[in-house]
Amino acid sequence: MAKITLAKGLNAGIRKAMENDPKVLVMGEDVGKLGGVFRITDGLQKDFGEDRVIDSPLAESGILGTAVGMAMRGYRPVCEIQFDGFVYPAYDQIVSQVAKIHFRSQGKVTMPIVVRIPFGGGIGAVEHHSESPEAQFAHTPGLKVVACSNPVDGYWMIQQAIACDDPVIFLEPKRQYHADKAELDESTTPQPLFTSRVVREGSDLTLLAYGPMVKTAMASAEAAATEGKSIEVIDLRTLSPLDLAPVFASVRKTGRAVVAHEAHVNLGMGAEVASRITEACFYSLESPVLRVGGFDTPYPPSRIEEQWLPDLDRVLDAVDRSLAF
Amino acid sequence: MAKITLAKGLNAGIRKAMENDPKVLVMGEDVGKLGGVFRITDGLQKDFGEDRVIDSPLAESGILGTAVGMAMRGYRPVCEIQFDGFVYPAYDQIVSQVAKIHFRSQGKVTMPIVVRIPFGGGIGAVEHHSESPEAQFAHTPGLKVVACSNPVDGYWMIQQAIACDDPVIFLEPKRQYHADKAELDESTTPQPLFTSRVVREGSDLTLLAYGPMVKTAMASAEAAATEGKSIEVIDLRTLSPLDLAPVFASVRKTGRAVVAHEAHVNLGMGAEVASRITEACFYSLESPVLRVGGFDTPYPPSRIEEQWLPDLDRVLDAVDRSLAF
Amino acid sequence: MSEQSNFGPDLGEVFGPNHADGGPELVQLLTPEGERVEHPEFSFDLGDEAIKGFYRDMVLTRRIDTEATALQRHGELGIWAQLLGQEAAQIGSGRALRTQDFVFPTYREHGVAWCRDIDPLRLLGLFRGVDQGGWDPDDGNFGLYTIVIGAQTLHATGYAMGLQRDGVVGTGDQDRDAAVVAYFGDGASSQGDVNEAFIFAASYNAPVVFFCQNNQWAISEPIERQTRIPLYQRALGFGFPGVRVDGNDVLATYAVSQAALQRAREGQGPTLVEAYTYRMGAHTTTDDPTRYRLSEDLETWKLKDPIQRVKAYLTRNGLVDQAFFDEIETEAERLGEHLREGCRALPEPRVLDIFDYVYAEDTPELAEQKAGFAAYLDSFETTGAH
Amino acid sequence: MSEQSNFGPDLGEVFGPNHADGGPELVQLLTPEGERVEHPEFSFDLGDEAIKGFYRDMVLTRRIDTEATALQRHGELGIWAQLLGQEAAQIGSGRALRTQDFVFPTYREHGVAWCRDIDPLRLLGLFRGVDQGGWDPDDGNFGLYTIVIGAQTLHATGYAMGLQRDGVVGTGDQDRDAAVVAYFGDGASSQGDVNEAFIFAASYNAPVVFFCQNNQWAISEPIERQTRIPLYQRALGFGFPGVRVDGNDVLATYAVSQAALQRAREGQGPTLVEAYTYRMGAHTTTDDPTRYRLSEDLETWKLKDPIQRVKAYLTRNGLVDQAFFDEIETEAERLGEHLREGCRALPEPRVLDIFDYVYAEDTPELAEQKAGFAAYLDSFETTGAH
Ligand SMILES: Cc1ncc(C[n+]2csc(CCOP(=O)(O)OP(=O)(O)O)c2C)c(N)n1
Ligand SMILES: Cc1ncc(C[n+]2csc(CCOP(=O)(O)OP(=O)(O)O)c2C)c(N)n1
Ligand SMILES: [Mg+2]
Ligand SMILES: [Mg+2]
Repeated sequence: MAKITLAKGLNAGIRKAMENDPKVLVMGEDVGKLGGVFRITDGLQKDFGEDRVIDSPLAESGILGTAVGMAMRGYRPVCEIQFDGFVYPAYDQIVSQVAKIHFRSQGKVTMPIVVRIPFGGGIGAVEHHSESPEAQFAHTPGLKVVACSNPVDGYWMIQQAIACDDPVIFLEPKRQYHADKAELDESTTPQPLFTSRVVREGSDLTLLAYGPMVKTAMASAEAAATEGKSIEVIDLRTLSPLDLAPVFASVRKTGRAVVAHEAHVNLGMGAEVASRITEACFYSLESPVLRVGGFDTPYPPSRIEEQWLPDLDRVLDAVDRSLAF
Repeated sequence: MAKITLAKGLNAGIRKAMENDPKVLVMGEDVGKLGGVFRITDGLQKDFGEDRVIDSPLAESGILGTAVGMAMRGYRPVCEIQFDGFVYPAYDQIVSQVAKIHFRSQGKVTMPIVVRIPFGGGIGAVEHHSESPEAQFAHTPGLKVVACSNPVDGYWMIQQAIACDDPVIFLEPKRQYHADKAELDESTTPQPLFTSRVVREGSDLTLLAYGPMVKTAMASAEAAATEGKSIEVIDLRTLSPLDLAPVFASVRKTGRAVVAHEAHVNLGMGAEVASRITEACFYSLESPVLRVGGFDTPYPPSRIEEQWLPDLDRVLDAVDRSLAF
Repeated sequence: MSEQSNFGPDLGEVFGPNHADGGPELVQLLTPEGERVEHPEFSFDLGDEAIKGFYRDMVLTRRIDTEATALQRHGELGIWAQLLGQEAAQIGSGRALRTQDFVFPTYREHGVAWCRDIDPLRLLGLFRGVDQGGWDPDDGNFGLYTIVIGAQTLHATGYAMGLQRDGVVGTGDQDRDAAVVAYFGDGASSQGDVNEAFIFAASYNAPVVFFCQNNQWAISEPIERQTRIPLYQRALGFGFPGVRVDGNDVLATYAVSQAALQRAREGQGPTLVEAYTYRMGAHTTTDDPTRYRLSEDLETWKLKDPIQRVKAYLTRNGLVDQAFFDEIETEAERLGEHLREGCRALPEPRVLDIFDYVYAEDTPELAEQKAGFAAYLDSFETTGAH
Repeated sequence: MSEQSNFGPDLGEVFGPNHADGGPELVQLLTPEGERVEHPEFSFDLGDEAIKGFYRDMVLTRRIDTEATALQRHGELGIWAQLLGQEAAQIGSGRALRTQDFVFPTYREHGVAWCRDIDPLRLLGLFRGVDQGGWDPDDGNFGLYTIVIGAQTLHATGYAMGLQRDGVVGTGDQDRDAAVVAYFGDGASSQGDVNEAFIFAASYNAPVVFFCQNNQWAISEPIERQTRIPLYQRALGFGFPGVRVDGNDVLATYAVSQAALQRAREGQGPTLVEAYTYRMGAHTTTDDPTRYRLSEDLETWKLKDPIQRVKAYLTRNGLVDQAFFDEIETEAERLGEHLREGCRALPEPRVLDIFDYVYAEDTPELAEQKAGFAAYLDSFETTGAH
């Protein structure tokens, strides 16, 4: 069993998918010789050739638009968007074409496209390099949206996303790429892609997170434990569809919930999750579901990003407010 | 006092703004001689010339991108997007430029741009002509988002939006354009733009709507009244910022709320409104805030759009479920 | 204040006061009077039987169009995008296709659909509002109508890149080598997507023909708003050939399309074909062109009618007799009937079905939403609630 | 499996094995050896004093670049986008500007900023992460750095349309007539936005110069991925002139920019200028070019260094003495010091301030959010909570 980073897990997962299915292609800016600016596609062009690992002209709409045509021809394109903030030039192709062609054709045409997006902040970058665009995609029927939070999930989830016959927006917490390592046991059976997971059990409050915030959530739960508060942490993993049965079960047990994400709170995933929890667990709730997230300002200059991003203290503050409600 | 349609109200409002301020420009596809496919800019090019009412090449990113430059030069462009579904090619310019330039420049540069979008369904149109994209814009800090619901509001709100120094996404319920007429009394002082309004008082439940759904909400309240249910209806009018103080006051009184919109329920405005109501009025709520909206499918073929769209019955169903909770 | 802009070139000057002739660059093989002419680069290499077939195709295509327009007037269709005047551009290019070629249409390619053996009834579904494209793109290699202007040009380029990867380009096997055609309009040429499609196609030398029907109008905007030079020259900026063909001349359109497709199939890359034509009808049945264009223009273009010139050629040269025309007329009548009856009989969509079309792999969430809605609908039937 | 694509032209062939000379189209007025040459269309109409000034500009610009690079290495900047090798392209075009002209830069136009009298310290803010552009665009008519590739070309076009409406184009008044320059890279030329900017500019005949620094690379992708013909020819497809200038030749870049700007100011519309140059450094300080390009190329280009050739010209012709160079060196030292000291002293942003930058007209919602956050921050100071 090897210890791998998230970057390596994703790289190995894409490689596996390409080995298993000659129809899998990788497309994007600088994904070839350079292996992507984060090296997620490192070595793939060398081994699979320029026709399967395609450096594209600098045009995101072009990447997604040509991916649609390749998908219609039977290919399974895995498109890399270099940074979250650069997905917007491709937004039209994603929401009006990729998301709708299966529906438009009454199921005759499938769109097995994966859009890989390194997302979130905390890497000291300039503007447009730290966005969290997930809510906009989750609001779009026809797309599926997932976010991985650790190396092992990265390895399995990217393979499952590529195998999925629907378009998947695949969010990768970029600041975790080269951070923590984890043991990968390839002999285990991975959890299905569109499911959430309880990553820490607890009884006082349910803390929900995904992507980069899972680590923060775990640290918060640990810190709270030292104060005698027992927090259950759930990694949502799938944002569309949501898998909330485990969440409802948890909230019925704890009576309280906090949702955390880096995205702006206003109209963020937390709004949907909170609404559904409230609808499903109204009589179990002892306090309103609280949300912690990025403020409703554009992402700030990097010297203050750590203050802007929800951190352990802000999560704990919400936890305390919920418990004290 | 004249009786006007929404289309006429908007037309007159834009005309007024152009008369009052020579920096106001109109831009878009077919806004000139044709007066727009909905005739909202009818007659303006004839009276203000081709330099102030600009037929643009067929490129929405180009329209918004050039509007940014004109705004930097001191103009106040009013951009028409022909139909809701065609705003997406301009999405990048809107969310990464229009929304962020004031922030990027630490307030040195203002972006007084209005993006007029005929939105919503119910006109028997083909794909992409019946979308409700508001949540995506409301999720974007730096933008303001409003929706008018009647001719008189249309007249005043468009002028207020043009006068606003921030970018405003201005949503017009296209199926109301040529529907009901209303008296316009120009001598009245208009309500401020970024405020909601109680449009019918009631005591049993608070019903929230905006744009095309206000009419449905009013009809629902009337129907409910015949069954002895007293429903307070609030026209949200502003979606970002939200003006929820009147909503909270209402819910504290009624104890129940339903939010209705045509947009998909998942991650729609209803999610945010429900979450905030629950946070603010937790102990007043006798049932969870319920949401009625478009299903989480792409907009369907028009022969079934009336079944897909939330109508009086679906709203009343939610009202009943809330009251019976 | 003046209606004329103070800036920019006088666009009339750029194109000349009447540019209905398409200029000297125009490839023409059959004059409006029905006379065949030679062109140094392009020639029509099929016989008169083929021309008769084209004539039939064009007449029947026009019948589809007029029937659909009538159906819209009778409230059977919500809207219809007319092709009147563009029959030659569509039949000429459509008949140049081989079975293995693939087509990405806009919303107006009814004539190309005809060449791909799509039952015209299927085209009506979108405009009637019963579906959003009622055929399988893999039957007839004809993609669904695309409404977002220009989007399909990138799909076409991607599909062409797929053909390259499948090894069906430049093998020399005529039954195997394939190409893609992307149809788009003059207005569409301004969209970023179309220009990106040019860039990708050039960069990868993809086997795609960009077939632009320059019908002079994008709703109310004249071609001069989109370009100040002849549109076919756009290709020069991207490094592949562009050619302007008389889009009302079915022989020339066939010849030029055939050459461009052959280049693509052989692995020589993309070509831009500008079919110079005119939108004789309204943009759609909801449009009112009298608001923005002069009726004289229409009169000029009527003299260039794509069907009349073939008829003139056929009769003048004694290639057909009255029976030929009668037969086609009978066929057109049958087609009209087929459309009128078939349209009303098109199955209504069922609202519960649409939940099944969102994803290839169902989600529990949507299944629940569907079940909830089904129960809600049932409640009316059982209780007549509300 | 092979790394070479099976499709598409051999791009090496298209451009020749070594296209570092830019081809016959290249406008050059000063050779790499420092000899002045004539060009039939463009000439340098300033004297040697101006050339000395350019030399100084270029040396100081390079110093800004090397200082900033060093500051990044020392952890004072998060990242830096180097302009090494592009000094002549930037100074030549920057010095051709008049006060009233307006500039829309990318993120690499440090030399142009220099010409617009922007304190180079202000450029560091973005890269240090203390702001997102620390100058007022209306001081110096120099827009903020734009990171989304190509977006600013549309802004430039819109601004130019504003100039038309303000009546400051083509009046004949040299101090009044204004133009706009949009800077962008070779990679950017593939973005839809850039092509739409060409279309709008052509359609309205807007006074904008599209100034493309073709530095041969878009991060790891060579120019051949973006175009298969010389990039300046892109303009031909849109109906306005394109010209390729030796971007390492400050005299030629000045002359061509000046001519293009003058055309724009006079109301003759847009021009595309392709400054043919080379990115001698990495894409940014976080990039590692050894992964994707050969060091030989770099060596070839070093022989064409934009500063060396002016130095050669000045010394060979005895136009300057050692004092001239010494003085500039002293100035450069002072500039370096200014940057080193100033950078560390740049005021840190305050997180509560950003709430005030979101809107011109504050919202109660955001005011509440700010107040809540302020109270939260206060709670640490007062209670040291958590
Ligand atoms: C992105 C987008 N913007 C706007 C529209 C609305 N619209 C539909 S057709 C049309 C004009 C298209 O003109 P052209 O490309 O010349 O094609 P034609 O209709 O003449 O065949 C417009 C603006 C659209 N469908 N998509
Ligand atoms: C829309 C968008 N996509 C991707 C990026 C990431 N990116 C930053 S610079 C760059 C390459 C730009 O190349 P070029 O236009 O040639 O300019 P240069 O950096 O060489 O000056 C890329 C892909 C971006 N900034 N914006
Ligand atoms: Mg047209
Ligand atoms: Mg470059």
